[in-house]
This record gives sequence, C-alpha cells and structure tokens, in this order.
Amino acid sequence: MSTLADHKRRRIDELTARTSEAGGVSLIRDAGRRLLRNPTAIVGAAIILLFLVIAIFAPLVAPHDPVQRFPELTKDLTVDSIPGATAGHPLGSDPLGRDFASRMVYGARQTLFVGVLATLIGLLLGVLLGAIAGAVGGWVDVLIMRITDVMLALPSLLLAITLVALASRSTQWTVIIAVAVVNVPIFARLLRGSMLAQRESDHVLAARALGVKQRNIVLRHMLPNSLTAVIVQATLTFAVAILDAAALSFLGLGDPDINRAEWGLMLGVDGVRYFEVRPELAYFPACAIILVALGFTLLGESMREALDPKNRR
Amino acid sequence: AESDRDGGGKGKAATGGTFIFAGAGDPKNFDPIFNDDGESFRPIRQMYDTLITHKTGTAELEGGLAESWSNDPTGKIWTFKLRQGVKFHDGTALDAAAVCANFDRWYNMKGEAAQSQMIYYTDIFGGFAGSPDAVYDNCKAPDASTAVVTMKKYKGAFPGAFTLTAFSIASPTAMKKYGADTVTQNGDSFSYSAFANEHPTGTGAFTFGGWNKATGEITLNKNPDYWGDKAKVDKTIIKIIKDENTRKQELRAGTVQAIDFPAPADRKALAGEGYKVLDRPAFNILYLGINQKNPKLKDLRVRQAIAYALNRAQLVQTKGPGGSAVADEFLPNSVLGYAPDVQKYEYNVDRAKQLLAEAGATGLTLNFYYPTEVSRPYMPNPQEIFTVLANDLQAAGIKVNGVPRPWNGGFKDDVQQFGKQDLHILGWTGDYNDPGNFVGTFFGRAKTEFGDASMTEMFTAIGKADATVDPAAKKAAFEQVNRDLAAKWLPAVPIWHAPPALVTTKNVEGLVPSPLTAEKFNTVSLTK
Amino acid sequence: MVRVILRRLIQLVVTLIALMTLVFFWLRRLPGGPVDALLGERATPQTRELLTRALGYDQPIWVQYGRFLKNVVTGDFGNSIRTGEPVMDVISRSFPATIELAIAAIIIAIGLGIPLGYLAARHRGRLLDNATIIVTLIGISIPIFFLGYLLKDWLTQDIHFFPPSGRITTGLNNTDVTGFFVLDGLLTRELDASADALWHLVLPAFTLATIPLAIIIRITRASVLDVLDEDYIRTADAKGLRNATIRKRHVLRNALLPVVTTIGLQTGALLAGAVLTEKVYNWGGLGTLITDSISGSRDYPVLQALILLAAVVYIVVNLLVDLSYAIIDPRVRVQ
Amino acid sequence: MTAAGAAGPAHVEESSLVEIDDLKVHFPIKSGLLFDRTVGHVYAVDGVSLRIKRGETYGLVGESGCGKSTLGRGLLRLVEPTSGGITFDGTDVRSLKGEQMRLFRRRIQMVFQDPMSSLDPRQSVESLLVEGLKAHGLHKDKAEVQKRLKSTLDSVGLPASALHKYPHEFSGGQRQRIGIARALVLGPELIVADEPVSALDVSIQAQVVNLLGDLQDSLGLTYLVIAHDLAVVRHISDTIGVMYLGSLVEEADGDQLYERPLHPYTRALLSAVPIPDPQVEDRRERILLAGDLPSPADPPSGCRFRTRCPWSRSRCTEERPELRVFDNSGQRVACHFAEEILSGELTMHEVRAELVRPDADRAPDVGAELIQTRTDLPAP
Amino acid sequence: MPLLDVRDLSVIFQRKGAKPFTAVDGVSFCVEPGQTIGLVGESGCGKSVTSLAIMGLLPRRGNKVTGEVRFADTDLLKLRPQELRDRRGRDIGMIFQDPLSSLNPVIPLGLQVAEVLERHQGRTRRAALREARGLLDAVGIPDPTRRLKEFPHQLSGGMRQRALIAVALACRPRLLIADEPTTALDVTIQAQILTLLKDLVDQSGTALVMITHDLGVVAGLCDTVNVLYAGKVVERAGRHDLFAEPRHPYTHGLLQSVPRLDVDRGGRLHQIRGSVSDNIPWPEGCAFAPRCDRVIDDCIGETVPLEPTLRGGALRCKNPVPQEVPV
Ligand SMILES: Nc1ncnc2c1ncn2[C@@H]1O[C@H](COP(=O)(O)OP(=O)(O)OP(=O)(O)O)[C@@H](O)[C@H]1O
Ligand SMILES: Nc1ncnc2c1ncn2[C@@H]1O[C@H](COP(=O)(O)OP(=O)(O)OP(=O)(O)O)[C@@H](O)[C@H]1O
Ligand SMILES: [Mg+2]
Ligand SMILES: [Mg+2]
Repeated sequence: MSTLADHKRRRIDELTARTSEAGGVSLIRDAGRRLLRNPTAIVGAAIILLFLVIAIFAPLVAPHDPVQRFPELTKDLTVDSIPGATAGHPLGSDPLGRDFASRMVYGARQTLFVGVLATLIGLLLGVLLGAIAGAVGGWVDVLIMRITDVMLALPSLLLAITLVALASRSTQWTVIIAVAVVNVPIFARLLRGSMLAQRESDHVLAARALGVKQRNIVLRHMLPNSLTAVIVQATLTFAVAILDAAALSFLGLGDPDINRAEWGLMLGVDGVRYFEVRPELAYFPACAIILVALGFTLLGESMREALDPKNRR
Repeated sequence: AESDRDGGGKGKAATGGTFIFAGAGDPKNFDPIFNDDGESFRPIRQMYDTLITHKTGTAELEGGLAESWSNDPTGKIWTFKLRQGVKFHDGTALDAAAVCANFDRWYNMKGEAAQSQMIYYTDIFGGFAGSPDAVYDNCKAPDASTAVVTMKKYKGAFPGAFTLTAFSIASPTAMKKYGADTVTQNGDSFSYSAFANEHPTGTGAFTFGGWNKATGEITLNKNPDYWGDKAKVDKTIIKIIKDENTRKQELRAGTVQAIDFPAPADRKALAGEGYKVLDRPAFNILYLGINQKNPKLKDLRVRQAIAYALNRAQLVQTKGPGGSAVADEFLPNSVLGYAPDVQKYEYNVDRAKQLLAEAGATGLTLNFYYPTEVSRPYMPNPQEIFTVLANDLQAAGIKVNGVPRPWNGGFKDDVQQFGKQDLHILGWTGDYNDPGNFVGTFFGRAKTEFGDASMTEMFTAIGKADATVDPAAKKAAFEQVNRDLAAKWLPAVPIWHAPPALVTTKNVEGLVPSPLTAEKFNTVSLTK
Repeated sequence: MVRVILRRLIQLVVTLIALMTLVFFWLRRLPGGPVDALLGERATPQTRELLTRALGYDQPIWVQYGRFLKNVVTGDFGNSIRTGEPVMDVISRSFPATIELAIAAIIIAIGLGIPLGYLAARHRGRLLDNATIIVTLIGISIPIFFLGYLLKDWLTQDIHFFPPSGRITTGLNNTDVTGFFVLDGLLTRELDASADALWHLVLPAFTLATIPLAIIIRITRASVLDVLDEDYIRTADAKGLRNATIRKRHVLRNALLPVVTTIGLQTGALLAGAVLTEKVYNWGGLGTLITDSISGSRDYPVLQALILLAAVVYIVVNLLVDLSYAIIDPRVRVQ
Repeated sequence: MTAAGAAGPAHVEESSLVEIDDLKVHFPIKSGLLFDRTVGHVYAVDGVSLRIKRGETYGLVGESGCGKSTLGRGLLRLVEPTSGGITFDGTDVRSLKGEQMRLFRRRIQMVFQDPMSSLDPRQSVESLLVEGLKAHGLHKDKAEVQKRLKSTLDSVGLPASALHKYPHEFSGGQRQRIGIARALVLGPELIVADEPVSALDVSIQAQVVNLLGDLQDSLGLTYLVIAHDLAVVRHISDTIGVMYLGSLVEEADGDQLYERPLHPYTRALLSAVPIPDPQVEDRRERILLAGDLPSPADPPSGCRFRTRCPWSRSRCTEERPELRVFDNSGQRVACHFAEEILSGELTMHEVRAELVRPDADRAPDVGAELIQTRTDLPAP
Repeated sequence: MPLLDVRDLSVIFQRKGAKPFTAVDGVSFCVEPGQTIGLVGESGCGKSVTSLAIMGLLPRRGNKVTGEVRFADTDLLKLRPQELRDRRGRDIGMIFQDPLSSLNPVIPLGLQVAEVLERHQGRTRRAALREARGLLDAVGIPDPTRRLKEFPHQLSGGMRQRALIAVALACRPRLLIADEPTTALDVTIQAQILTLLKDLVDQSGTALVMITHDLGVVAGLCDTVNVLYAGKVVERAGRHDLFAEPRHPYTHGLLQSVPRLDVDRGGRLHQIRGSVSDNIPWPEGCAFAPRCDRVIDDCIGETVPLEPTLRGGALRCKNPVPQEVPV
C-alpha cells in the first residue's frame, strides 16, 4: 500500500515540477501540430502536395514533351475532330496534336507557378506597403491607405481585367502582375491593421519599455505577429489567383502563348472552344483547377482555425 | 407584347414570316459611306443598292441600280444607264441627279471628322475636293436615266469598286432632311446624323424597322415596292450575338434561323444534326508576312526556306475551316489575274535547311508577331495558327520568338506602322473582284509591313498592271505579277484561303452564300 | 451620421479623381489607341492623319487632359469608338441589364444562402452541415464561367429547358421603359414579356449567384455558430424563451450583421462575375460592354467611364451597406 | 520593505527616486471629413504630482478608467505626456531624446496586467529575456548572459529549463513570473507594475505578491504598483495614492489611509472593499456611491468627484480642489472639506445617480475606413 | 423542505478525440427559500458548469450530466426541454458574470426585460414594457422610461448588471442563481450591486445561489458557503464557521493568502504552491493533494469522501486543519 502511495507521490512530485521538462513548442509548431490533427488540413495539404510533386517532377511524370506535335496525333486531327486516347497518349490529343496528358502534367507546373508567383508578388508588395504604413504611421500611412483605397475602388477581377487591358503588351507576366496587384491592397491593409493593433499591444509596449530599438520592435514583434493573418489570407489567395488567371484566359486576356500548358489557359481557351468536339479538354483542366483551389482553400481555412488564439490552449 | 416570331414559315416556301439572322457584331451606323466593316454592311446591303452589283453567289459583276455601264478607252469616264422606275423608300425617284448627288456629297464632304470616317472613299477616290490626290472630278446627268461620272485619272479598281457597299446610293431628300453630313467629333469618337442612325433610306429590298440596342436586334421590313425580286419574308431581324458558341446554341434552340461565322469546330456537328452549312466560295487570303528590314531576310533563299519549311497542307487539314485550301497566290482563283502556273512551295524541311545553309543563315532567330483578341474569317484562331507555323519553322532550324499583341492594342501599330516584326501573320478579305484589291493593296507600294522600299521592280510591275485598262492585257500583266511574286520577290508566303461559312436551319431556303459575304436576304424564304 | 456620409462621399470623389487621372494618362501612353481602333485594317496613312488631327491627339497631353476633365465634369465621357454613340448612352443602356442580373443573383444568393447557412449551423457536424460545406467549397473553387458553360450546355442544349442566351426572346417586341425587362413587362402589362425575360434570367442569375451564395452560406453558418456561443443566447435560454423567439429575435438578428457586410463586399464579386456570366450568356450588360470595349476594339472612352462607374457603384454600395449596418446594429449608430 | 515611518516632508524630498510634477496625459479625440481634426480630449491623466522614495512601494488605486495605467505609461514615456515634469534620480526624463531615452529605459521597467498578452507568443522565454539585454548591448558574453538569465529565472522561482519554452506552455502565475523576470533582467531601479496580480487566481496572487516583496528585499527595488484591489495595494505599499478621474485625490501611508481616510471617495472605496470575515462584514457601514465614473472626455467641473459625492457643496462645482498636505502625517488630500467631513461637521446628503454614457467619446466611426479589406473568400 | 436540492451532480465533458473531463464531480448542496448559499472556488473549479447544469443550459451535446437537481419536488434533469423552458426565467432566474456580453446588443433593453414577462406571464407587449419600466426602476436604474428604448452599449457596466438583474427578477423567481455577478465591476459598483441583491433576497424571500471566487463577497452575503476545488465540494460550512475556522487546507490556504484590507500590512502572505491545473492524474484521491501542505498518504491513495462535520457542514479531507477551539 505504501509503495503504491510512494509511487503516486512521486508522480505528484513530477507533476509539480512539470516545468522542468526540457524543450518547448513554439506557437507555430503548436499550430502545426493542431493542423496535423485536422483532417481538413490534411486533405488540403495532401492535394497541394500531390500537385506540387507533379509540378516539380513534371518531366518525369509526363509521358511526352508538352509542346511537341505528334504526327500520329495530327494524322487524324481536324478542326472538328480531335483524336482521343491512343497507345502512348493516354488522354489523346489536344487541338494542335500535342499530347494532352503531358500538357495536363506540365499544367500543374505552370498553374502553380502563376498562382504562387502572383500571390507571392502581391504578398511581398502588400506586406511592404502595409509594414511601412503600420510602422511609420503619420502621413505616410495616410498616403498609402489612400493609394490602396484607389486600388480597392474596383472589385478584384475587374481591376485585373483593367490592368491587363491597360497593359501595352500581354505576356504571362501581365497576368501574374495583374493578379498580384489586385492582392496588394488586401495584404497591405490586413498587415497594417494588424500592425496597428500590435502597436498598442502589451508585448510591444513591453519591448519598448525594455528599450528595444524601434526597428527591432517592428521587425521582431509587430511584423511576425501580424504575418499570421497575412499568411492565412495568402493561402486563400492562391485559390483566387488561379481562378482569376483562368477567368482572364476565358476573356481572351490571358497568356497569349498557347504553347504554354496552363490549366486556366487550357480551360478558358481550348476547353471552351472545343467543348463539343472533345469535352475532356475542358473537364480535365477544370477538375484540376477545382481540386487545387479546393486544396488551398481547405488548407487556408484550417490554418485560420489553427492559428486562431481561441483554439489555443 | 405581340410576338413577331413564327408569324410566317407556315406553308411551303411560303412568303411572309420573320427571318432571324445572327450576326457577329454591332453595326456602326446605317450611312453606307461612313462604314467599312461587314457587320455594318450586312443591314446596309439589305436597305440599299449599289450601281453595280454581283451575281448572286459569285464575284461576277452584274447590273444593280445601273442596268448597264461603260467606260471610255482612257478609263476615266464612266457612263451608267440607270434602271427605270426605281424609288427610294421615302418615295424619291432614283434618277441620274440622285446618283450624282451621292457622288458630289462624298467628294465635297466637309470636316476632318467626317472625312476620316470615309475609309473606302479615301482609299478608292484618293481624297476630297481640293486634294491633289482626288480621283473624282464630276458627275453629269445628261438625262434622267444616264449618269456620267468623270475621273481625273484611271484607276484599276473600277468598275469593281462601284460594287462596294460603302458606295451605295442613298436618297438625297432623306439625306438632306436628316442632316446626313453632320458628323460631330466628341471626345475620342464621333456621332452621326439622324439619317445614319434612325432614317437610313435607300432603294433596297428591306426598309429600316429599327435598331433595339438593348437587345441587339435590327429589324428590317419588307419593301413591297422593291424594283427587283421582292423579299419573301415579311421581316428580317438581324440579331447580334458576338460569341460564336452562343450563336450556335441559339440556332439549336431555334431562336435564330441562320448564323454567320460558325466556329470551325462546330461545322461537322451542326451538319450532322441536319443544319445547312453553307460554305462561301473563298475570297480571302492569309499570309505570313516577311519583313526585309532584317538583312537576313533580304536574301530570297531565306524567304524560300521559310516557304518550304511550312507544312501548309497539314495546317489546312488540322486547323483550316471547312472548304479551306492551301494558297499558292495572294488572290483566290476566281479573281482576274490568277495564274495557274506559279512556283509552288511544297512542304520540304530538308530543302528549307539546305537553302538556309546556302544563305549562311543557320541559327536564325526571328521575331514572329501575331495578333490576339481577334478572330477574322481568314484567321479564326491566330494563336493556333501561329503556334503551328512557329512549330514548323523551329523544325527547320529557325528559332522563333513569338510576340503576341492585341489586335487593336498594338499589333497593327507594331506591324504596319513601326515594322517591328520579322515575321507576322495577317490577311485580307476581298472587297470586289479585282486583283489590285489583293496584290495591289499588299505589295503595290513601299510599306513598313514588308520593310523594303527598294523592291521598285515589284511596285512598278504592280502599278503598271493596275493601270492597264484593257481587261485581257490586265489579266496577263497580273498573271505575270503573281508568277514573279512567287518565284522572284516572295515578300510574303501565302498560307490559305479559308472561306467563312453560314449555317441555317432546315427550313431556310434561298440563302445563297456570297464569296464577298454580301448575302442579300430578299431571296430567303422559310418553309415549314 | 450625416458627417460620416459626407466624409465618405468626399473620399469617394477624391478616389475617383485619382482613378480618372491614372486611367487617362495610362491610356494615352498605350500603343494602338483610338486612332487605330477607329480605322480598321483598311486604314491609309491619310485617314490616319486626318483622324489624329480630328481627335486632337496632336495637342499636348495636358491640353487633352484639361479637355477631358472639363467634359467629365459636365458628365460627358465622349463617344464610344465602336459605336459612335455617347458613352453615357451606351452605358445607361447596359446598366439596367447588369443591375437586373445582379439583383436577381443577389436575391438567389440571399434567399438560399441565409436559410442554408442557418440550417447548416443548426445541424453542425451532421450530414446536412458537411454537405453544405463541401458544396460551398466547390462553389468557391469552380471557375464560374465554366460552371456557366456546363449549366448552359446541360440545360439549354442537352435538354431544351432554358433559353441559351440573351435577355428576351428575339423578335418579342417588348416595350422598353426602364430597361429592366422584367419590370417593364409588368409596367406595360405585357406579362408574357415579363415572364419571358424572367425565364431568360434564371440561368445567368444562378451562375452569377454561385460564389456569393457559397460565401453567404459560409458566413451565415459561421456567424450563427458564433452567435449561438454568445452569452446573450445563454441569457435568452435562461429566460426560458421559446426556441422560435430565440432563433428569430436573438440569433438571426445578430448573426445577420456580418452577413450584411458580406453582401456589400459581394457586390464587387458580382460586378466582376457579371463580366464572365454575361459573356457566357450573351447578356447585354456592363460586363459584355467591358469585354467588348477591351478585346478587339479597345474602346477607351467606354472603358474609362466603365471603370469609374464600377468604382462608384462599388463604393456607394459599400457605403450603403455600412449605413444599413448602422441601422441594424445600434452599436454603430451615431447620435 | 521598509516600514513606513512618519517622516516629514523635507525628508521625503531628499530620498525620492521619482518625482512627478503636474503630469498630464491627454489623448486627442480625432474626427474629421477628410483629414482628422482633434475635436476633444480624453483627460486620462490630468495633473498628477507625486514622489516615490527610493526603495519604497508606491501603490496607486482607483476605479477602472481613472487613468492609473496611463499614468504608469506616461512615467515611462510609453505614452508621451502632454505636459508636466518627470524626474528620475535627478534626471529630467522628459527632456531625454531618442537614443538617450532608449538607453535610459533600462532603469525603469514595467510588469503588465495580462501575463499572456504582454509576452510575445512567438518568442521563447530565453529570447524574451535576451531581447532586453541585446537592446542595451549586454549580450556580448554568452556565458555571462546564460548565468544572468539563470539567476534571474531563479530569483522569480522558475527552473532554468523554462528558458526553452514558450509562454503559452506556462500557467498564469508562471507567466507573470516570466514577465517579472523580463523586467528584472536589466537590473532596473524602478519597476512599474500595472495590475500585476489582478488577472491571477487568488492562490496564485499570493505567490506573485510575495515574489514582488522578496525581490524588493533582496534587490532594493522601488515599485510603483498599480491596482484596483485596495487590499492588495494596502498589503504591498508603503504609500498609497488614490486616483479618481485622472487626478490624485488622496495620498497617504497605507495604514494611515485605512485608519483615517480623508477624501470622500477614499472613504467610499474603503467601505466597499469586501473583507473575507463575516464578523467585520456584518458590522461595516457602507458608503454607497451613486452612479458611475464620469467620462474622462468630459469630466465634471470643479471637483471631479462632486457628481457622486454625498458631501458635495456648491464650492465643489466651481473650484477644483488642490492636492494639499493635510497635516504633518504627510497625508495629502484633494478635498475642500476634508476637515469638516472628518470632524463630522458636514453631513451626507443623497445623490441621484447621473446618466453616464460609456465611451460616448469614442463612438465607433463607420466612416473611419473607406472600405475594409476586401475578402473574396469568406472571413472566419 | 429545501427549495433546491442538488444531489450528487456530475458533469462529464466528452469530446470526440479528447479524454472525458469531469468538470463537476458529485456536487451536492441545498438551498432553502430566503437563504443565500455561496459556491466559491478558483477559476476552472466548476462553478459555472454547476450553475449551468442546474439550469439545463449546458451545450446539448458533448457532455453527460448525472445526479439529481430537485427543484420544489421536480427533478430538473429529468424534465423535457420544453418543460424546463417553462420554468427557466419563471421559477429560476439567473444572472451572469459579464453584463455586456450577456445582454443582446441589438435589442432595446426594454424588450429584453419585457420578453420574459411576455413569455411567462402572458403579458402583452405594452403591459410587459410598462412592467419592465417598474423593474428597471426597482433595480435602481435612473430614468427608466428612457432606458427602455436604449441599447446595452449605451449603459455603463453597473447599469447593465442592474438590467440583467431586472431580467432575472422579472417573474419574481423563487430561486436566483448569480454567477460571479460582480467580478467584472469596480468595487464601488460591486458594493452597489451586492447591496441590491441583498435587499432583494431580504425583501422577497428569494433563495440565492451566489457563485464567486471572492471570499470577501461570500463573507458578507451568504448563509452557507460551499468551497469547490476541481469540481468537488471540499468544504461546506456556515459562513461564520467557515471564515473563523476553515478546516480544509485549501480553504484555509485561500483565506490566508488573500491580503486583507483591515489588517496592517504584514510580511509575506501565506501561499499555496503550484496552480489549479496541478491535478493528480487518477480519479481517486484528493485533487488538492499536489498542492497541499498537509498531504498524507491517505490523501492520494483512496477516494476521499465528503463527510458531515459536527458544526453542520461537510468536509472532504483526510487531514484537516485542526480546530483551534473545539466545538
Ligand atoms: N491610447 C489611448 N487613446 C485614447 N484614450 C485612451 C488611450 N489609453 C487610455 N485612454 C483612456 O484614458 C482613460 C484612462 O485609461 P487607463 O487605461 O489609464 O485607465 P486605468 O485606470 O488603467 O483603467 P483600468 O483599471 O481599466 O486599467 C480611459 O478612459 C481610457 O479610455
Ligand atoms: N463546454 C465545455 N466543454 C468542455 N469543457 C468545459 C466546458 N465548459 C467548461 N468546461 C471546463 O470545465 C471546467 C469548469 O469550468 P467552469 O466554467 O465551471 O469554471 P468556473 O469555476 O466557472 O471558472 P471561472 O471562475 O473562470 O468562471 C473548466 O476546466 C472548463 O475548462
Ligand atoms: Mg489599466
Ligand atoms: Mg465561471
């Protein structure tokens, strides 16, 4: 009996000395752990990971060169009939006699490239503007906010359309930039708002009381803590960026180089044009886009949940 | 609302009913002289007539408002014998005075605003009163049925150019009443008179019934007093549907009876479903322009290599709309001066490579400009055509740097004004049956598009051929021009002739496709 | 309150002036431009020159800008390059079409979204909830032009159930009063026209409503869940109130507050979505006008006015939403 | 802790570490059509003078919103005072500029109310502590730093292993210890503790209070402790200042204050604090104040307390009472009638509660932002 | 017969993927009409959950409530939801801690008071509002006519709490449960509210369950005090007994660790080591053991029952603080 009691007592002592256990988890790792327990996040991440792998290893995954035209495919190709699956070409031909399967695979690369780059550029510029506004304040803040006002005066896709329409030349970069610019004010405002809130927060006050240099306060306290919201938004923005790019293609304002295998382009241009001839040309890229967008949305939503202090314990 | 639809179409090939035709774009206005595009000309053609016209379904000339015409040996004086008893829609009689009023109106048009809008007039007639380039001199009416038009110089474009819808004859009374000549400039654009917008008055088989811009419907009513074959339907509605896919769907839904410019991809399906696919005889050309500003391209062998490198037969097979054919010359074979025996460039990559090697132009890199945001009858999908052509060139060892430009947002500027390109694709739909309208337009003078002002031999040859008055001589001259274009000059590579099609429902009879896309709807009837 | 409105209106004007100036100068430095757009492929150097002078493009840019400003202030945005009509005419013709479509879409989005979101929240974690979440996620992820295409293909081609495009059957002579076809039909007692227009409206409106619908469902769901967690709901329960009373009086009113803001923000999505939807359904509204004025012709006067109009609509709607928010939520009411 | 003696005023001046002289902190209320104009002020701190002796604990009490925190922050110049003087150990703090001020901060540190929000959730305890050292160039010698960190943690009763953990892994009391350690690590002379225990459980509260006391004893620290719990303040303070609506209404040695509250507000406050002893509770007379604290944006004229004061007279409306030394005990009070009330000459009258608009000065402005962020996807 | 008799009430939270968590563990107490009993304890000890369980206000899913809650002969836990609704607000009123969040921000105050009357007493809106006016007046809200139309955010904290009390009292319930009604308030306001509650209980004979973590509040108000720790009642006693002679080490420790206004500042406070979250990881045994100075092996070895004490209370301790003066 007493041994049992001893044992229990030891456990109690251990408990009381709990803080002495080595190692600690940071907030981010903690959130990460919570993410890993969330099936939604897993599904989202899995989808994205899958497509990322495909994108990165596209040359290994794809059966063929995505821009090469194959005689065996062009042989039977006319405007009103596009050959379907044959040996060596599992998904058949695209309207120009190229291997559709390979184009789908390379499409992952291009599409993620456009989405990711557009988001990142938007993020970078937005964060820069927002951080300056939030950190400097005063008339700089007012100026930056008025600039974002002007940008926000148009709904996002409309702004992107306008930008592409106003671009003197259109390339893949026009689309990327247009989609990126749309997000700049969103990120900027998000970051600024969050930074302003941080500025009043106790831990920033504490850092100031410690005599930490203003620059370090901004860089080490205000910015990192404000970035969470921005990162969550960024994850969600990937989805929107990919959809916006597809919409631009559909409107005929997308990347004019149809050699580039990009799902939005494949759907918005060929998919719609040859829908009756070969609906797969639309269904495959559409499903791919939906899946990727879904993946990012799922991940973003669960990240938002995971990072929500309400759920932390 | 009373529905005008399917009022007719009952009974066999009956008269009456409403014929709904889906056009592809908005017209600008209905004053012929201020227009230059097919979508505006479509309704105008139904409401107006020209002095000379084409035989239905062909590009051959035939009397229109003028029963016959003749010219003097210098080709400067044109005499028109007018049809008797023709009346404009407002009741004004068509006589020589009315014809001359039209010619004088054009020549004496005031104001840069108005003048700048008369594209065809400036092109054909050179200029306006006071301009040294002006071609027109005067118009006399010796009697009510004879109009004599005198030119300052001969132009090969005539008499074909008299068929241009832009030169339709309008009622002088109506034009005066509705202030046809007032074109006011407003901001970046122009507004036109009431004549052009609300009261177009011609002699055509249909009268103007209204343009509902909100729904994009132009209503044309049967002209019961038409001088020629009276319209079989009571009413024609031109419904503007810009999206080719939607046009097709509306056709299937039965809400329109005919559509223009079906997507090439849809032809087969529609034909299979029992719709009538009407191919127009080809009257256009798509070419690959070569800019000789690039010294490498000044070498004929390089240009020939490019021609050999292109697998045009395959392009026609895979991307050509139905009825399209490889082009060996810059004009369709129905046009005067087509030479059956020009040098042909069959697809031959080895020959291309060899020629390039001979010219010392291996490892050539070329900027290939192509338009985006546009679809033309001769070029339904420029991006695809570019991709295929570029692919062919790459295969022959020519590196291609594709430069896409929006059609109106830089392509035409860069290509035609600044000549930034090495290669480009462009084309043309003929306006009237004349070789000058094709070859002359492209290569008749130095143009930045092709970058070489020193090809004087070519310019003179074409100029001479164009100035030949005698038809036979003219034919021979142009045949030689075409031979030389292919063998000696090769300023561009002709790609294909791709006729645009029309599709109608089964119950539409009598719609005859015209090579010039100049269909008149008075022949149309609806059966049930 | 009045001050707030005033403040916002002033900001609106400032934003618009900035936007206008930006657009003006940007447009002027673009290649192509109106001269080329006006003259088709048949342009000759003469006509080109004639036109440049006629349009005043040979004058210094600030003179042009001054003229432009003067015109704009007098409500004159010039004429459309494509059609030659005054821009305001073109726009005011297309405006009702888009508004009609947008209103129909927002009615669908709200009418379905709020009840569905509410039901999902009430059935949290159960089948209905999960199904709604999945459907909304897909709704958000699907390119809406593609959805439009599919709907159109299935419902107008495979089965001829809905009309494939347009706002009203061709040849149906409806009287145009307000430009809102459904309304016009009612006003002029042309009920068949009204019904026909309504029938045409179904598919496009539904397509356009997809994203707002999905978002409204999600927001409503989240917001109801939040509200259900609120202390005052517990208080209401502690009062022994009937379920229906709690739902109506306490849950919904509070839960709808964020939904109202969302609806405001969604007008932006609607304007953008209209561009795609209208293209798919050949709906002659602002969206079509935008695409038309960009591709092919670069109709800058129209484009310029459209951008401003979109900005005005967007900002004003958001202002209205804020104001309505102030009306619903006493906390932001300012005495 | 030194027991508070009945030292004379002259003596006080000699040994005072901090002197605050007529300090005012006014927050502008901004509003405007296009550009913000100042349309009024929140008089958060409105003329406070006090001295804190070296090595003593000065306790500041008052109702929520009366400006205690603002005073503390103003003292550290974390909010810039509107006017008034701050002297710290002979240095005129308000005249310090930029870098000078930054380096000076080392000597005054702060402990915050909410131990969670005042610790950056992203930083481990180590980096939280090192940050201050870095800011003052004290992080050069690695071993030295480690030693310093360990000893600091030790002094607040945390094991060295805590260094590698993150704030959210600690319990409330432990977090507060981290907060205190962060303040201590720089070796400050004055610690301003803003409600250091009010977010803590009763049983934890005692631990932290004791810790503060221990540290003062061992390190000779001076404290300015801000709290609304009079019992806590009384327990740890040598001198107590009572604040009401931006100004000090009474100041005295803790026992003195309890024995002989002079200001009506102090009396009411003392009578309102519940005491965990039924016998005392049953016997207590309560002075119940009517209504609530008026808005600091629109303070009453004259005596700030007059609207709730059961002894107020017409003079109170016109004349704002100075904080004056009451007698040679050093007790100071800002009331015209302190003597009369004390002697019972003046009797209480009933006070009707007045309408107080909470935050009437800061009604949310829907127009503040033209358009909020546009979310194409739903916000949570 | 007691008005409210809580017997062996347990609440177990059971979430998917988480260990079941016993928030309230066999709590029993009873309240007579006109009596005030206190539930005291630190944060997280289960006070609120107890009160919510009594009211049937716990979330519908994810928890298991066992035991009995007899309210004037009926077991509230066995009532159908609808029957419970009929009683809530009429027989039992409840006041919550945070008056701002407990009032609906978008509904005028008047309606929030009146709707209880409409619901339970069948008043018309007009009559209910008139009565609500009287209620607001009774709880000491100045200018009640105007306040009827105002919204919670337009009131100060004290006024909001009064309004909440008015809501709870509207139907003159026989039992009032107040869950930390003054914690969010300043002391001067707290004094106002406490006085108000006291007067109400004294005048109307309403029974009051006072939940608080502030021992001072209990000392002035309650007849009987239950001290909770980790979901269990660890000590119950009349307030005089409890404060004079706390028997449980926890109670004792708590009382010692609060600084007292009426006591000259001493040296150190007594402190309880550790924190509330230090719980023994097995169900039997005293939850306080890890923090207890008087812990003996029995405390952690076996279940510690709540045993009646001589002075009429109850105690759950194997090694209680010795009584100084034997009773
Ligand atoms: N940055 C600020 N801008 C505007 N007003 C402020 C600001 N900080 C504080 N105030 C106002 O100043 C007054 C005093 O605030 P302060 O935080 O000093 O009170 P406090 O006594 O510390 O209250 P609490 O006990 O609630 O912490 C309050 O009315 C508050 O609203
Ligand atoms: N819905 C719930 N689901 C799971 N656990 C809960 C739930 N509600 C409360 N708890 C847990 O039950 C325990 C008791 O909570 P309770 O709210 O009763 O504490 P309390 O004594 O009222 O504390 P406080 O003083 O902080 O209000 C806590 O550990 C809490 O985390
Ligand atoms: Mg404070
Ligand atoms: Mg609680």
